Amino acid sequence: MAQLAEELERRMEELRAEIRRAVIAGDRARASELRRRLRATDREWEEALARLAAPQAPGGPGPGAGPGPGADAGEPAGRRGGALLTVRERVHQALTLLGAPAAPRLIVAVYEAFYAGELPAARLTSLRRDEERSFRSAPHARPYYLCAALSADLLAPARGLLAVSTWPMERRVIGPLSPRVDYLTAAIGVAERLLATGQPPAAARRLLWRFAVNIPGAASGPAGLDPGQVAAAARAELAVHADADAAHRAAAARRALDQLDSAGQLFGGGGLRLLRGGAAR
Amino acid sequence: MSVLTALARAQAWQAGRAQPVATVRHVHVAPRPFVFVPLALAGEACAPLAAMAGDDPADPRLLVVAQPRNRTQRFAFAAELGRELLRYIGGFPAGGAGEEGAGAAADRGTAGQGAGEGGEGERAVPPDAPQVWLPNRAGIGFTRLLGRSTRFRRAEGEHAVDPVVPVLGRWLTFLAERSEHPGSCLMLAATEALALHWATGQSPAEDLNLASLIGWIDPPAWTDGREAARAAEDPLAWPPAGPATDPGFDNEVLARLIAACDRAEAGGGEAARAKAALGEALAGQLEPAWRLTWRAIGLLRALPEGGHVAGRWEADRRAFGWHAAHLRDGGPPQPRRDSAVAAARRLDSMERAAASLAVQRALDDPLVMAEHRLAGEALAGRVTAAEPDRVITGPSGRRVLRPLVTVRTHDPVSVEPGTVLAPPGRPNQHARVESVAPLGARGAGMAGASGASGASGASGAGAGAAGETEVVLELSGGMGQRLTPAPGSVPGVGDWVCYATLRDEYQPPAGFPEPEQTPWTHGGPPRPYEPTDEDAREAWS
Amino acid sequence: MNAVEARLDRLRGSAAPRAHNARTISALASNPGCARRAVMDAAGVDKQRVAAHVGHPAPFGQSQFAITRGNAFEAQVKAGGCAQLLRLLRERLRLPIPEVSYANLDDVAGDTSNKVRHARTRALLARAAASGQDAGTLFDHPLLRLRAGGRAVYLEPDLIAFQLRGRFHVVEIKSFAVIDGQADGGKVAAAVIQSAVYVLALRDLLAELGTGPEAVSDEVVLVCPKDFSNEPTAALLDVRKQLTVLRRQLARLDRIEDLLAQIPQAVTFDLEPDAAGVPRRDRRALELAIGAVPARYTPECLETCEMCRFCREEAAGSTAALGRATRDDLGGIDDIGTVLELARGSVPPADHQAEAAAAIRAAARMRGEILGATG
Amino acid sequence: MTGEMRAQRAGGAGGDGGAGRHDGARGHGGAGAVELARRAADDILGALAALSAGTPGPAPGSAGAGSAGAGEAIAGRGLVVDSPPGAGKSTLVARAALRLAGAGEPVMVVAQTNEQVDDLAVRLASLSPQLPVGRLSAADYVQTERVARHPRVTVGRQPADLSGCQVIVATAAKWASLTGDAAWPWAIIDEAYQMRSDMLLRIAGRFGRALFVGDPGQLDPFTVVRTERWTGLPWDPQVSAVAVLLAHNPGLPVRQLPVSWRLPASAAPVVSEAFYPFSGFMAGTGPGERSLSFQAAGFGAGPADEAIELAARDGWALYEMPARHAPRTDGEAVAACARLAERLLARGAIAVSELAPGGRPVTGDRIAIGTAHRDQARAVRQALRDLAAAPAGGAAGPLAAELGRVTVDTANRLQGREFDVTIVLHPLSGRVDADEFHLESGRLCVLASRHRHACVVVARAGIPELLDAHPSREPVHIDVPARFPDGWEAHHSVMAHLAARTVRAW
Repeated sequence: MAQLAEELERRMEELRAEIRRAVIAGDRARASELRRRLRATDREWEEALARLAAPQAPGGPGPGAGPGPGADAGEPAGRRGGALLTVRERVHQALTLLGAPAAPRLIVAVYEAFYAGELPAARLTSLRRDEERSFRSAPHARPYYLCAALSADLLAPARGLLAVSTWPMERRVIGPLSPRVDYLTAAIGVAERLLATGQPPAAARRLLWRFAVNIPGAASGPAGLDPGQVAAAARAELAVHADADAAHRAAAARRALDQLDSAGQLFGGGGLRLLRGGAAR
Repeated sequence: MSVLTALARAQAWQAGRAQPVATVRHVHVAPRPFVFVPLALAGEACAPLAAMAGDDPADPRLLVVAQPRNRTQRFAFAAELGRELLRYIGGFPAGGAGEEGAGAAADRGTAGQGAGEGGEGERAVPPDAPQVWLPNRAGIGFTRLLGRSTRFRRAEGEHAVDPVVPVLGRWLTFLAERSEHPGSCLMLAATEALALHWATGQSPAEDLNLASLIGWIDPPAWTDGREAARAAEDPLAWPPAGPATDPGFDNEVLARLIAACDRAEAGGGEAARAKAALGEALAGQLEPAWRLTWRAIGLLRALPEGGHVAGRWEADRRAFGWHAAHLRDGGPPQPRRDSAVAAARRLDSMERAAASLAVQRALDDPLVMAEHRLAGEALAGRVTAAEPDRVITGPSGRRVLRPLVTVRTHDPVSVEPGTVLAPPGRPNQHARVESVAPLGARGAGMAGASGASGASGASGAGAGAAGETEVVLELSGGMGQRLTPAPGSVPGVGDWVCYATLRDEYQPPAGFPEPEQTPWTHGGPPRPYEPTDEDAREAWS
Repeated sequence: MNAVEARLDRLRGSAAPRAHNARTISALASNPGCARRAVMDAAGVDKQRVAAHVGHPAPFGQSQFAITRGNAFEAQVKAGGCAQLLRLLRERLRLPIPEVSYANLDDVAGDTSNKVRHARTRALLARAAASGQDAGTLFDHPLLRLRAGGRAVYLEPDLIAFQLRGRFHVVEIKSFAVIDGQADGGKVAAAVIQSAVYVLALRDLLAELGTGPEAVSDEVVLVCPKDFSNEPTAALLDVRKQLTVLRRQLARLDRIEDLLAQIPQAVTFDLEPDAAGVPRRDRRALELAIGAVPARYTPECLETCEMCRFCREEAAGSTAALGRATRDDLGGIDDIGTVLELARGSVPPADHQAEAAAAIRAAARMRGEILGATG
Repeated sequence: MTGEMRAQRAGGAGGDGGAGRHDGARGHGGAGAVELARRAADDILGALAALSAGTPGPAPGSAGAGSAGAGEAIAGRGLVVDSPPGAGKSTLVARAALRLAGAGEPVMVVAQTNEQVDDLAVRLASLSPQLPVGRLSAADYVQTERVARHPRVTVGRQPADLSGCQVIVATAAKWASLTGDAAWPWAIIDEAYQMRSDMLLRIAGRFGRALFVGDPGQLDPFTVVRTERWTGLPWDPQVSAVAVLLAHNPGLPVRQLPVSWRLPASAAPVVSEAFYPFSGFMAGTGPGERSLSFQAAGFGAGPADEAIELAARDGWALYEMPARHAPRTDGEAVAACARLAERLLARGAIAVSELAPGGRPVTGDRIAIGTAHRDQARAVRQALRDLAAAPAGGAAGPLAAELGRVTVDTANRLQGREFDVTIVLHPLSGRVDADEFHLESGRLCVLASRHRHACVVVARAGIPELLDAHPSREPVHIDVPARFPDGWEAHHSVMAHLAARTVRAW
């Protein structure tokens, strides 16, 4: 049995070398064929090892396996999460703190900074699609959905942003100034949460610092980071953009409410159709 | 480059083997050098991935960073490397007043040998110094960056690191900086040291590949340099000698193994197995370069040492002593960039070293001197007439010994009457050119080419006077005090002699203002560099 | 389709054309004297596959670590409405505080086709150039178009910033580090020439809209990680020199028919793939076809051109293969064999070789004299 | 320095800013030029006087006030004057020195070579016979005749030897080697673009204020040490004195001399366009104000005669030989250079100009042959000697003597010199490929701007193609201003002008 495993290991080594040569030669077809064979060999090898180690149960997930098909977004959080929250609940918590549409990266950072739990970024990639599927099969069955932010001009889903369905439409559309406005809003959210926390975790302070450096007058040095000052500075800049942004968003929100059905309002209209339609009008 | 080296390349191509461009070794090769072969993670400024290091070819120390983006693991790597390097450096007593070994300043517990007395002002030159080899210049660049990213760290405070880390940084910085100094041999790149002595049948760009360079210089018995050099370009057979890894290795092997280490870490199990697999793969990438670097050292060691090499090594030993003392005395780390005065001083010192190196190499090595002969700045030939006892009345009215020597040479002579030449190896003698007379057909020499009769004399060497020149020289100095020359101080008829415009004269350092006197044209006096907390906790991500 | 295009299509054969991009256009300047490269690029030939089929693939490849790092850094700089970039532009270039407007041109309502993205880019930039008021500040991944060798090439800069002193600035985000104010000169040079391509394309686009070239700055903003951190830093780089080089090389590219006229009509680089996409072209025939277009090999090609290994093999035995300096020192004599014959004096030099021969003979004599004596 | 300041400077040096641009200054000639030049010179001298009279600078020697920030104070410490070829730079240096010395301010004058020092000392002494001029020299300096001739020039080893001199001239190296803390309120630094930053560092402590004069189009200083260690630093010791000065004092005024008195109307626009694209200058004389003619006809006129005749008519000629890769000392090209000089002398060229309205023979000492490399110059000198030994025309004696007086040298050593006719062995002639050295714009600029009447360029065919094929892969560095003009572009520009003025030698 051990011999077989060794044999398989040698075979995998050879396959990898062949793949490297195929890649150098620009032979994509051959490379992918070889990769397929490598994966198969890899599985055989895993099995051989498993048989070798038969007495004990295999520890940990097998190599190469990502979150399995069973890794549903509704699955409870891992051991270290403490509070048994689902992924969607954790995302909702983070978004609520931020108070504005945000990218998965920021959502993860906020959650891990404030809630001392884990939020694997990979889980967020399919979240919006799952939510949309759930909404379409049973509309409004849940108290909230994690939905898209919509681009103000075309009312199409804005790339890579998540929002909460219970937010007013104005908050969920993204005009040209909105990315900055939302950034400042998020900074305020983080700063205020820090102010409200007696002993803020170091990760949360680091998160605020990352905001602060990008806001004029928000910070003088990592040692002298003052959440109150950050919030004030963010508000000061926000005042510059707020009116124009609000006007833009309000107009777009009205259009969205007029033109889109309830699913469209949450997950975006067929943008191009709209674009063409608009051009035809 | 010159016609000479170019011709050697052409000959190497045809012979299928590198050709010598030096007859002696121009670099110092330590009896016990330290070899450092680093690998870095692609895409990062300075993320160590793995290294082989040590002073025993049979027993390299393998260092591996399982997750190269992890700061803690990086510093662990630096600490481990630091201990290895400081153990080595600690073996060299660094002079000074009954001091411990140089590395001892940092490496507690390494007791070096005492090194004589040495006063406060006059520091004794250390009897020996460490010598670190990397496979190539890019390796030295990585060393410099590794030094830069570690030397400002501190052993205490918020971002404390192992105390050995900043010391490592300062040594690496010292060595990498010194490697820019012309003629210094404290830190060498194997490719450059080899290329100084051999010309291959490929381009200098291809010579940057150590495996292929050694393929030309010392091909395996069953093949020739051309084949060996080509074979050396296959990254599967000969992984690149670092610090960059082969992208194919990264994509097909390394990524999977690092991921396995991560999972093992997270999952708690299998960690040892995953780390071992990663270490094995990286060792496979490093080992060929490790062996090649030692082979390069061996190839060079086999050459006889040039006459001035020891003198330059003494300057290196002195520099080593200074740096060791600076560390010992608690001096600050090297600043990020040179100040105006420091930069100008260093340039002056480098320019003087470069000029001296160029002359010394020519004086040590007839093949290097030949480059100067081809350029018309030196000439060599046979003495056809000599008047060793010639005495004339000098300008002051005194009778002086001024022998005349007539040299017949094939070299393209471009010195003009009145030029003063010097014979290599007789530092006190001067030879003033009295006359230059072409013999026979002109035009074979490059400098004299008028295009008129260049095609004559194709019959090759030997025949007659075609292209020969007769030069009459008047000698002075270096012949003793009397009006007859000391025996052997004037060449006789039939002797083979060489005279050159080069002279290895000591140039005193130029005077520069003190840094606090930096003038307004150069930004005024700089704030003296003081290491800050900011420096110490600089991100390394 | 005009005659030139038809000819180029024949040269390429059945494969889909590989479009020029900023990198290949920049590469025009890296060996502009090479007809082989000019023709193959103009025809959109996949040089790597051709080189591989004749047994000389170039050892190029990118590590996934480098790619990941590059993408992550760009994403980080642009995150939060380009929060980090805004800071740099404000600090280094005095971008006014109200200028934060951001448009993502990666797609248009999910449509990622070049045509739609370009149209959208054009519309937004036209509005910016025309009004100045409410005109937009940051254009993320705009899609520009440049005519190169008679074909339209789509180009995607990392970002274009407007309202920096009233002009458009090309912003290029690279993940190589700037350490204590210094970066790798080769990498900066590559970034600068690539940015110059974008400047040209942007000026073309604005010219179509009736806006003069001065609306686009000839300084570009290069954003890189600072020291060993992930923190970005910005530098302004003057691209005027690169613009003149590119303009000349693009003008030469437009005269590709002059090169085509010198190639036999039958020449094609078609790999003749079978139904499964496996190339079936006779290897020798393909070698002959490649050989029909003259190359100008120098060892520097090993860094930049997919055909390098083939050309090097072809150039074996020539002084060019030994490097520029060597060939220069040998008086421009092309063939190593000739050099050595001249060195031995076994053949009389041709008239034009007399001086080179004299120098080579002198060198050979000295080497013989010295190495003969010392062994 | 902030990025903003640096950005502005980079812009100012190029197309964006346009400060100091003399758009109207292209073209040539006549009273307008005289007036323009006079105004520029007066303006500069006036600015100096104002600086002198203004807030007293910090005491020389104490570098304390150097700490930046006080832009005004620093702006008051100096002035840079860019001078295109033959624009009266030496005259300006002399006038400025006398003006300052006349106002009671002792001046140290810094030149780069002993020859330049002698030139300046003699010029100063001639301009103002009542002013004692000091010349500091090293121990091994042998006094030249022209210096010895001037009773008002005193030679000394140390400033103490020259205590009566308000103006002291010496090489930068000599100034740098002085000990003690002698200091001067003013310095005038000549050929400042050819002086290296580290040399300025050595002498800058000796003066309070300074006038920097030089030609930005000529060759940059160089070093044998190849390192990027200081690249991008404002005090990089390898850059020119002016570069380091302006990097630290961006507010310092930079003026231009707008008129070349050397270059003829045929040459000024070409040189201005190719090498001074952003400042520009004009010729002091108009078309037709100078002429070159021959006393003897060219019997059986060969291409060499055709070339010199074309150059005499037009100011330029390209003597083009068949394309071929050749070693540096290309025998045919070398012979052609010598042959052209011989034909000029044999034909008895006469130069008519504002300096010699009645005409003056172009003797051997009025002709220069310029090359890129020393071995080329040696080869040309040998070819001239061969011709002198057996001149083609047979008329030995005087012609042989004149051939011996022709100056043959490299661009580096021709800097600052002036001739009636120059013959230039093109740096790219016969080359397989161009490289940094041969493309350097300063080299071509020096070679193409030494003449008062005509310039004949000798080259093998194929240079435009060589330039087209030249790869562009020089490294680019952050915080290093791009060098303008670009050599590649300048070469293209000059070749484009010569294309229509080509005489084929075959």
